[in-house]
Amino acid sequence: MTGSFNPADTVWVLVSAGLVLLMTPGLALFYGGMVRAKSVLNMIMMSFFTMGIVTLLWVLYGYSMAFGTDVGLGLLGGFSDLGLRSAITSFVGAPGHEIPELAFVMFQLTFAIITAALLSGAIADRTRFRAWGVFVAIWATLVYFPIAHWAFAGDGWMIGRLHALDFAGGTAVEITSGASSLALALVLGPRLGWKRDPMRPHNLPLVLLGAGLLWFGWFGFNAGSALTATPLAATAMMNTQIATAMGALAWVATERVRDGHATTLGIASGAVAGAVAITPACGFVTPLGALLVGLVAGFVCSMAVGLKYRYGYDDSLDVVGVHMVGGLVGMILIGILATVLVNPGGADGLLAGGGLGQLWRQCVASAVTLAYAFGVTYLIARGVDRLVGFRLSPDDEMAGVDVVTHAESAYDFVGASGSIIATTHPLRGPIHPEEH
Amino acid sequence: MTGSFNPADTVWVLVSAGLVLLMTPGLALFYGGMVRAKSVLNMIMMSFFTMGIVTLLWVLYGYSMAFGTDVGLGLLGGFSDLGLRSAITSFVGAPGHEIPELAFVMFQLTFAIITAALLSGAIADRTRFRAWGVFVAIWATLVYFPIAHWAFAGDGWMIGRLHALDFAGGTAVEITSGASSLALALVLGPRLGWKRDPMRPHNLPLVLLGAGLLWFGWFGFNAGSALTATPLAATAMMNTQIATAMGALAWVATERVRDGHATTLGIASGAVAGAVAITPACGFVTPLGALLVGLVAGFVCSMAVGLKYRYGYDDSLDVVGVHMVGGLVGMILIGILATVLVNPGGADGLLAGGGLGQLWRQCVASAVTLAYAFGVTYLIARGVDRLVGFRLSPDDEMAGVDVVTHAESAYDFVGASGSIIATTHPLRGPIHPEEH
Amino acid sequence: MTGSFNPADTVWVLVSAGLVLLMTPGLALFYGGMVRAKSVLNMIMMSFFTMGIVTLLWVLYGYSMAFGTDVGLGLLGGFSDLGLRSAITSFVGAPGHEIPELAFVMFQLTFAIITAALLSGAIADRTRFRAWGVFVAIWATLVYFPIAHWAFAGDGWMIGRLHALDFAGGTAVEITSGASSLALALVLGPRLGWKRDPMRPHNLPLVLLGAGLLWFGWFGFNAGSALTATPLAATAMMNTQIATAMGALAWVATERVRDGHATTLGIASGAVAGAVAITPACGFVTPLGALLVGLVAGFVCSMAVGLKYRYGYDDSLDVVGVHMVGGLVGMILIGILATVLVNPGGADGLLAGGGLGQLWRQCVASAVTLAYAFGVTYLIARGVDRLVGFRLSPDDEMAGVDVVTHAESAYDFVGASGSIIATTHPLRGPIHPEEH
Amino acid sequence: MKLITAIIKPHMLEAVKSAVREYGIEGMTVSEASGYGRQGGHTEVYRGAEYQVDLVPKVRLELVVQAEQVEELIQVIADAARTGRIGDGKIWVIPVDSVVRVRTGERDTEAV
Amino acid sequence: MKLITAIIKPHMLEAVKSAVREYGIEGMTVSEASGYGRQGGHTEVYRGAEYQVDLVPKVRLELVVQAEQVEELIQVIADAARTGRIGDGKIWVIPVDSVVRVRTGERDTEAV
Amino acid sequence: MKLITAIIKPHMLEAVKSAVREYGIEGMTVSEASGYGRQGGHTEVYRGAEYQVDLVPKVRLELVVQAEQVEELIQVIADAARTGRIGDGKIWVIPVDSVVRVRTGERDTEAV
Ligand SMILES: Nc1ncnc2c1ncn2[C@@H]1O[C@H](COP(=O)(O)OP(=O)(O)O)[C@@H](O)[C@H]1O
Ligand SMILES: Nc1ncnc2c1ncn2[C@@H]1O[C@H](COP(=O)(O)OP(=O)(O)O)[C@@H](O)[C@H]1O
Ligand SMILES: Nc1ncnc2c1ncn2[C@@H]1O[C@H](COP(=O)(O)OP(=O)(O)O)[C@@H](O)[C@H]1O
Repeated sequence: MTGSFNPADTVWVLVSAGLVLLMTPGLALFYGGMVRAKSVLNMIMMSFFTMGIVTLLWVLYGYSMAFGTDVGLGLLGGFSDLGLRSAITSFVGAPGHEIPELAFVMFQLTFAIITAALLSGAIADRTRFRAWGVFVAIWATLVYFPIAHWAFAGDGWMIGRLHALDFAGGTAVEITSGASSLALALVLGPRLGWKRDPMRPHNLPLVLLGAGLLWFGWFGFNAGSALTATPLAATAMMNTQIATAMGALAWVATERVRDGHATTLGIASGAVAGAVAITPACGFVTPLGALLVGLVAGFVCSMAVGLKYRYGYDDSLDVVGVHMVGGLVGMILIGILATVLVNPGGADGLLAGGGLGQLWRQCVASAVTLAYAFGVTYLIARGVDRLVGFRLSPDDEMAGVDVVTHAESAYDFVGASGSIIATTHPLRGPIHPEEH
Repeated sequence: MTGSFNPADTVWVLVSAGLVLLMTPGLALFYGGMVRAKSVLNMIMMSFFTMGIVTLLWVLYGYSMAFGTDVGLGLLGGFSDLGLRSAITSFVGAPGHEIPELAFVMFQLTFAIITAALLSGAIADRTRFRAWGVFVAIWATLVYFPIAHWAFAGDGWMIGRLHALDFAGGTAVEITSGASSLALALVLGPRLGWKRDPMRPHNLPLVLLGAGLLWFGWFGFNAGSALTATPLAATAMMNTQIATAMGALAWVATERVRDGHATTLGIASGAVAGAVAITPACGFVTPLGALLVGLVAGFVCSMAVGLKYRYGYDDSLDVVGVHMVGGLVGMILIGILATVLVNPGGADGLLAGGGLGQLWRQCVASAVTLAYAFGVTYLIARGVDRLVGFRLSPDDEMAGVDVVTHAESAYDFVGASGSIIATTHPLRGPIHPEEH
Repeated sequence: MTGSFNPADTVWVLVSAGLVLLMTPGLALFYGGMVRAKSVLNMIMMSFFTMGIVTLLWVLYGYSMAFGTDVGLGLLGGFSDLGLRSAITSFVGAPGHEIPELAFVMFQLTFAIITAALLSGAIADRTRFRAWGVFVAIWATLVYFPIAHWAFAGDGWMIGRLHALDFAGGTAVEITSGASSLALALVLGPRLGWKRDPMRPHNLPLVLLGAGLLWFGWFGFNAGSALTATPLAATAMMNTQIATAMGALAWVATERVRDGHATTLGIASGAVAGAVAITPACGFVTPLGALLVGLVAGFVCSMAVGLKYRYGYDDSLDVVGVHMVGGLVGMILIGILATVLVNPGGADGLLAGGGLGQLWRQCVASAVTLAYAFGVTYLIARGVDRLVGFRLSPDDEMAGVDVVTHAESAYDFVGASGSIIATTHPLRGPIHPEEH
Repeated sequence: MKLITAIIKPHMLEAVKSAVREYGIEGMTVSEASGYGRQGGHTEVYRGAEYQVDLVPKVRLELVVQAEQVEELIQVIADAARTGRIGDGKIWVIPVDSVVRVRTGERDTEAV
Repeated sequence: MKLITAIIKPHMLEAVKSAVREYGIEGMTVSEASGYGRQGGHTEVYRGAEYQVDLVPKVRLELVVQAEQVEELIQVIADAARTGRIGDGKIWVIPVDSVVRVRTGERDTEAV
Repeated sequence: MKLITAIIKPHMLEAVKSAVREYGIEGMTVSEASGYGRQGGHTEVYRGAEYQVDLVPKVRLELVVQAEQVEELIQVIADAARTGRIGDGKIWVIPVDSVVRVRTGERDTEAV
């Protein structure tokens, strides 16, 4: 049990795992605040349920499928570590940077959870909860676990053979969730009254709270992906902060010009877009590179979220426009901005004189991920729809999934003294009442 | 000042202390969302006040009572470190894993705070705030500090003599808070209109936010209790995640079958139940063991919260059903599932061939804790009730403790444009307005 | 890249940076809950925008202005590290405690962000958002970056020449934000209807959530300022907890006596006041010293927030009363309570036999900071007001800045089943329905 | 037809609803209101600044009924809503020209 | 003048508003209400404890109009608000003595 | 007896309340409402999608008073609620058959 391991790296990975875990409740609130008050609980429930079911699958076979010994060609991990039996006493990591394997298992689990939870944003307000439960289990098994192997396992084809660069999951997390969401949105079809009825966020402070927790947790996501407490982790963290901030600025600047108003939903969305785009890139680009990544992501994503109106898919909370598009932005910009000055284990992109090679590898990795995730998710969603029925009945959708499915109301402010009309007038301030 | 200490372990304990401290505001929101809108502030106030008063007592004499040199028989720490004078420059921990004593003092303080704050859940809506203030100070002194000595100090009787296993406070935190809550609920009696009037949660997103913060903080609670950045910490963290997730799944599965609906309050409650049960066990069982602990806890606790209706005690927010019962589940399952493969400092339980010995020790430790906490709390509560009066007047209780006691209203949404009925219709989406 | 650095210290600083970053969303909610429902989004927006713009400036030139090689007399850092080019591969810190420079850049960035964001509290409800954007960029450049050099850079005059003690920013963060807020409040003038119309907090649970996040993040702020994972960090963390808790207790005790009610807004305010005051002192005083600092700060600040009514400046959310006054309390008490027993790099204050020397240095540092921040901010604010117009039109202010400027409503609870009047009656509890 | 409007204390709603149902009325409309009257409000304090809140939470009931039921219903409602304390509320009766059930278009007596 | 009060389903508000505007009425007052009637409520469950919520969300419209518009408007509103399901709501009409526009002090016909 | 209903701008409530109290009326019932009328609404934008919100926040006052007070009270309320801008609101008066004070059962003039 006291084999050779690096205690500082171990702390860093454990802390990072905690931070990433927190992102899913953060996402639940971020999403929950954006839907109407009659389905906020369902939105949160989809995330929390995902925390449960994906953990179960991960322990049983998911970790093994993603990180077990490769079955060949870098396509899938084998079933060598079912039930995490051997992980208790072993270590993983580069020489001198070994950490307890369970720390790595835990860290990677939190990625699996949030990737799956992200999908719920595409299908707000109209999903039968039991269908979500079945879907997410199959989806994690057939879509996420394999792609995680490609992108995160040393012997996965994307990293080990293609030599694409993806520091923290631009493919496995962002493009995967975005492309899968597109498939889901297409299978489920738009919400009743979409484009006609008001569907504005019911609780924006909740959205901003969620965004704050996501921002915080993303440091674990990105800098934790260094898996070591080294300058690389510091660079990844700094770059994450920069791109997130720039995404926020670029989004609100865009909407200030385009719509005439800088919005809080916009600044939150832009922050997420920036963080998404820097996810694959944070360990390969300079701070000024990260600045550019964030700016591009904020602008491009703020435009991309309008595509759904044009093409008629109701990706309700813009998983496609933010995560798929943002992930693509980041993956591609690596091919342009990466430099080995930042990370000797990386590569030089176009601007650093590395030619088009890395850019090509980035595109291949992105395209394969996108195609696989979209295709398989589409088939799974169709299957689940046929077997279980993916959509609520129109009546239930109108009444609201919270009450119908979960038998709960999110809020009950009635009768509290603050909910009445109250003309109040200050009587006195402290200390010097006579001054009033 | 630069004595011999392990810096990685120090970081881990400091971070963990921060995480556990965050649990109490998390608990405040978790509890606050569950009560009616007219008493949410009082609920939150009880937690925050506890953060204040327990910190004061801890500095003055609490740490000394819990971790000062044993006065004999492992019953209580002495008054050797009043005011934390000597802790500034000393170190504690196993050889090679020493940490600054103040890191340990801080870490343990956060346990004292949350244990005391947990009790407020039993007495929602009806408690005189001044009585809570007096009660919690006496309770920490007479109930928590001694039991913390038994369970957490190396020379406490439970660990040092009985050799019961309790990794992170199944006895001192969970059973203690649950049993004390039962006593409190009995002394105060049920809320006016209990079982008759609607008492549904007024803000479930707040509850789920609280649950998310608790989940996050629990990693510090459990994995931090390793006090070292070792594989044991990783195991404890992984097990915490697994059991929490399984508790969540088991609870909603139970209510889906029993009540016909999976609820967000249920999934939050199940997560807490799973985390409670794994608290004592996380450093002694395998991941598959943790899976079982979580499932059992989720199921048993989801049934146990109904007992109050049967036996007529208004444990308003189910501290008994979740913490006492969950703590017992965890303590007992250690006796069955523990294995020295996970922790050489632990023991083998029944299934690992260790016989009934450990199970017996677990039961003794649990029973003594339960009896002591219940009995002494009952006496303190009776005393406080007699001296200060524990309950609000019926009129004040009806009007709502927030306004009456704290002279505040939790919410004032009146007049905000979002609080009006607003039929809105989308004019145009971004980029392609004409498409609408 | 793998130069000599201390991995544990690196982890600690990275984690601390994450914690401090989280404080700004926490502040956004803390502030947002305190204003009326019609301007909560604007309040949050000011903080999030600050996260964006200050990050940008920091990368471009801010870090260099604060921590670049001193241009002379300790007044300002030079422009030696624009764009963070050299920081990627270098290390900073005492021998044996080097950390990657980007970790330090990141850590210090989070201080710059929150200090700027704090100012928004003084000008709630009435500020043109574009003016805030312009103002905060100029303010960071002319006020914060220089003062950060004075107080945090080894060659800054305050630390390097005057030898004032300020562990984590009592001058650069607290007094600076407070004094600047006073200037801002004077330039903008009071809200329409101030002292006449009701301006009570619209969402106190949000305020308390924000306070909880601030409390949590403050550990990174203060203990992280040790920049090493040493006993000094542990002491700083313990002292932060103690003073925060004591501030909370002292504030509610004061208002219980003065106003007759202990309030949740009071306990949150007191916690912040205590944390503010211990910020400069946490690495120099004993736990009992911290206890005193917290008590004094809680009492003094709870009185100081009434001064605005007397002198007629509408410092809406009491940045002056809490941060300026609290910062002064902490700075001055260092001169009285500091002891080299806690920190050999510190000094002995009055009570430790150090005479009046240190007290004098504390007063000089505080006074210069206060005067510079107030004066320069006043000029900037006047300039921005003239060029851009700092205040909303009266009509816009009445209608609410959220809708007018950001084209958003914070909440829309209408039509959710929980927002209706609902008499509910329990049908049955679980397990034993017949018991009801 | 007549419209009975009753302003009552929120926590008496359940009792009044039961009483009305028992009397044989199967429909009514309920809404939130705030009352200003003899019953005082309360004081709130935020960072030492005191506010006087002089409105108190009330519930408004509206029942369209036949004219001959009015007197009895007033009694039923008043009895159920009474606590004997100041602020129990008011009931007033207004003449109604006609009532329509939206679903069917039925009028007056058939409509309620 | 007459006061038309209509209790309708919340999601029919947009349709009714359009219909009324088309008819030529340019003003009305809208508020939230809860309805009790034939249309049932729903059940909620919290930690196994079931609650019956027997009020359903409604919207109340108030329109002060000229007496001769009443019959047509009832038709317009009822048609727009009808889904054919139980709970579509009620419309009732009350005589109004006089109406004033606050801004100008105009009365009755000029006031609406 | 008469029922005066006034729809006013929310921030004029305090002024109207004072004026009414000064006139000698000691009770009224207040509720939230949304107004649709000449006064426009506002636009909101969420991720580039614009919404037109065409209702504006209003407050509804209800006062049951003696018939002879009506004209004066209309004046008092209108004067206090007037800003001179579009959207100041309406006041209408409805005949009331009878009023009851729940607490005592008193009727009509004694009830208010
Ligand atoms: N003249 C009035 N017109 C309309 N509503 C009134 C009037 N007077 C009182 N009310 C309503 O009745 C409620 C109870 O009145 P109040 O004077 O407090 O007590 P009580 O009716 O018991 O004497 C008030 O809160 C208000 O909602
Ligand atoms: N007697 C009544 N007085 C006032 N409002 C009523 C009355 N009866 C019904 N309502 C209102 O009309 C709504 C619809 O009535 P309901 O009986 O559910 O359906 P329907 O009118 O289609 O038969 C109710 O929710 C309630 O708001
Ligand atoms: N016909 C009506 N019936 C009922 N309420 C009305 C009517 N017309 C207007 N209102 C109410 O009066 C308010 C003010 O009316 P509006 O036309 O905007 O301004 P003004 O009365 O100053 O001309 C509206 O918001 C609405 O609440």
